[in-house]
Amino acid sequence: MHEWSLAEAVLKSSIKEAKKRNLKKLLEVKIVLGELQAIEEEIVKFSLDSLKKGTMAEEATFVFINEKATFKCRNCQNEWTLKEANINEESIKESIHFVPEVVHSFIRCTRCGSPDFEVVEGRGIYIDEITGEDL
Amino acid sequence: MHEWSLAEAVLKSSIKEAKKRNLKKLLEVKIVLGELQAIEEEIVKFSLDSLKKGTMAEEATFVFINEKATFKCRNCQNEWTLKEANINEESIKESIHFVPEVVHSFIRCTRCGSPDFEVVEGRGIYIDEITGEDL
Amino acid sequence: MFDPREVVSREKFAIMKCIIPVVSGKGGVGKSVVSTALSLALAERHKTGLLDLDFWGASAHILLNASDQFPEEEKGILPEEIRGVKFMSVSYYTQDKPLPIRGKEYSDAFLELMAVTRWNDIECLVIDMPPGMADPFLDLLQYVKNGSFLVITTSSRLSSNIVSKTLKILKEQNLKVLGLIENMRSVGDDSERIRDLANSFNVKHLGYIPYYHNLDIHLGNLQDFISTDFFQKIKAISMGLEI
Amino acid sequence: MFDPREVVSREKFAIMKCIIPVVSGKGGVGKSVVSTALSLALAERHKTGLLDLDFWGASAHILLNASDQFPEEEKGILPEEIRGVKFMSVSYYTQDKPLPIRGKEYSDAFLELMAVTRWNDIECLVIDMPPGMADPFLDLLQYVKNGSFLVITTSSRLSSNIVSKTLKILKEQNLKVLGLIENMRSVGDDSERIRDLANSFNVKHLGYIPYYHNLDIHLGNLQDFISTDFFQKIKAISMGLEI
Ligand SMILES: Nc1ncnc2c1ncn2[C@@H]1O[C@H](COP(=O)(O)OP(=O)(O)O)[C@@H](O)[C@H]1O
Ligand SMILES: Nc1ncnc2c1ncn2[C@@H]1O[C@H](COP(=O)(O)OP(=O)(O)O)[C@@H](O)[C@H]1O
Ligand SMILES: [Mg+2]
Ligand SMILES: [Mg+2]
Ligand SMILES: [Mg+2]
Ligand SMILES: [Mg+2]
Ligand code: NI
Ligand code: NI
Ligand SMILES: [Zn+2]
Ligand SMILES: [Zn+2]
Repeated sequence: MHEWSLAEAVLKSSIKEAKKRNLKKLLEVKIVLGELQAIEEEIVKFSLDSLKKGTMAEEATFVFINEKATFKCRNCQNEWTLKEANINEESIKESIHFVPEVVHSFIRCTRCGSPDFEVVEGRGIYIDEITGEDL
Repeated sequence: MHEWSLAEAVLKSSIKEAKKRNLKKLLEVKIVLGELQAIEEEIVKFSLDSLKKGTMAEEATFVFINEKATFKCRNCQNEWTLKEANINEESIKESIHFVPEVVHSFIRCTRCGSPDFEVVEGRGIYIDEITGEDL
Repeated sequence: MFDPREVVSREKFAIMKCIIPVVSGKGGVGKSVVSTALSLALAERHKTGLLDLDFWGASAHILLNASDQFPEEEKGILPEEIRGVKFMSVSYYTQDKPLPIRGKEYSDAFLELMAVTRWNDIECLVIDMPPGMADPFLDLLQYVKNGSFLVITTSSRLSSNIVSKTLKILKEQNLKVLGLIENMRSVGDDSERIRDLANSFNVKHLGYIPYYHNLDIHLGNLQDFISTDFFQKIKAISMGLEI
Repeated sequence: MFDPREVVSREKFAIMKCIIPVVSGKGGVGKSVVSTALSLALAERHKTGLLDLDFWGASAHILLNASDQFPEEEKGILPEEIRGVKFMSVSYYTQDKPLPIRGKEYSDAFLELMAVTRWNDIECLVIDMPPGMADPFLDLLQYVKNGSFLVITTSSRLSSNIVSKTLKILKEQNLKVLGLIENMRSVGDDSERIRDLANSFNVKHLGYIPYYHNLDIHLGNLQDFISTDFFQKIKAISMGLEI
């Protein structure tokens, strides 16, 4: 249930962005969920729906987009997917769920074994776009 | 005259890239020169023309593109140019000429004073493209 | 497209009354032992937190003998409370394995930890920083505008040279500097170098701490650590801090 | 679009017969004093270079009393030669000012220095590394495939914990490790910790160096440095290195 704090972050930052754009009401927030972090969409949705009450996002819909995680090695340019990384241990999945970067403590390039790789896509949560009404 | 070593790097890496692409001859190398590093085009050209002899770049022309330097502050998002940075002291220019990153020792964001800025464009030398013949 | 974690991280720091980043620029001068001792000393009087931002060289968890379980989750992550200190470190999540990450990845992990950690009502947050002036230091300057910096050095010119660079940036950025601690002093060390350094930047010399040959054997056991002269020195210095 | 500096940097390292990166992971354990002393000792028998890659905490130029002029230019940059050691450091170009740069910028400066420095016919290059496992360490692993690593630690568990992470990566990447130096040892320090550490990674324990209370007052003057017991210890160790 640390998803609640991420939902708070989503709501706060969306409202801040909406105000910057002079919107009066938030109608939709498109949220990208990266596969690596394995955030529970249901919990974020539930949290957002309860947090939005009494805010300018009261009527907003939250749309979720799932992004697959891919990695790219800076040593040999090899690219691979989370599935290919084959992370099975629950405690490792849980660690990555909290701080996705610790994936560098647990996996290596599937070709050359280097720890020096990039999470190209699907790291974690971010906001793709917001829409609203300016009156 | 440390430009000579950069010319060597340009030639070596262009030839390597050409071989990777199965080219037999290099005909043109487009070289971008970033304003910040203030590399002497004439010296690089002269060095390349003398270094290319007896290589697959023997008949190559070297085309230079000058790129203005711009900076962007990571603290306040302000953007500014090298001209606005107003670097006058010769020894500072010389230091930056050798290692462009030391610009962070000498200038600050023109708006907020932060040292945490990015050189968006015009840092130094790189190769834009090469063309050649594959027979 | 934007990052939801930036706003909340900035805000979390902004509302704190007292943030003490323990910095130096130089490695191995005692940032971790000082920041850990300081947080324990402050916790006797204030609700105190300790945040270990040295992701590559995390140390405070060893000094505090932190749990090897994940911290509790409750609408975020609740720092483990150790002898009154609310403690957060990436070490909970690396399972004590190496963390080979670049600066860009550090910044991401830093934002993540800040976004989800619930410090609740702490009055004072001590931050243990890594050496250098790379992403961690620059992120700190970007996200923490209200820090009161504690600067650690040894008596050596190898340290003072680097620490003077850190002081230069802190002063130039108009940040509050609580003062300079001269750690691991030996008889025979130049007694003026660090005092002159402090004076030249118009910051307080907060005191000397001797080199204790046997300090290291008291590390890892919290009760033992608190009973050292080292701890008493830091506690005494903490009393005089203008926070 | 590609970077002309990458190929030549890789190649310059690849053709060197002997590269000794002095690493630890932990700060302040003596990487700079060891690497500087080592390069001076090796220079008595081999053509030796010293490259200071700690751009934020550059120290070797202080130990070597390097010139404050730019190194000579001749079809590149010729390292300054100091007591037989060809020396290169970013300190020549920062004018001893702070260098607040992020990891990405470090990598750029590193490539730039490598691309333009002409080491000529050196037989051995000693590299003084910063602490941590960020961009400098990862760049080293990427560009230097033929290093013989010298690992420095103190006797403290605060150091051994971090150093074990560095050893883990070096071993896992099948890199050559010359061995472990236990620096700044005091009477009373746990005599087994570092030996066990070395054994557990199957690397040599190359020797102990005591904590010399007065070492720091001998730094900055090269003749003085060379006359210290510290220097003699490193010289003795250098004789036994398998390089
Ligand atoms: N006053 C002191 N006397 C003796 N040893 C000390 C003293 N202060 C710190 N140390 C030791 O020095 C080493 C470096 O301290 P540490 O806190 O890890 O430094 P940093 O966090 O700056 O890298 C540790 O082994 C620590 O126990
Ligand atoms: N054997 C030793 N005895 C006493 N002091 C030492 C010893 N080795 C190193 N030092 C001191 O410890 C400090 C850290 O050394 P340094 O070489 O700068 O470490 P690093 O490069 O690992 O950060 C310096 O002040 C140095 O003079
Ligand atoms: Mg530390
Ligand atoms: Mg000791
Ligand atoms: Mg050093
Ligand atoms: Mg000393
Ligand atoms: Ni969760
Ligand atoms: Ni030049
Ligand atoms: Zn790879
Ligand atoms: Zn700015």
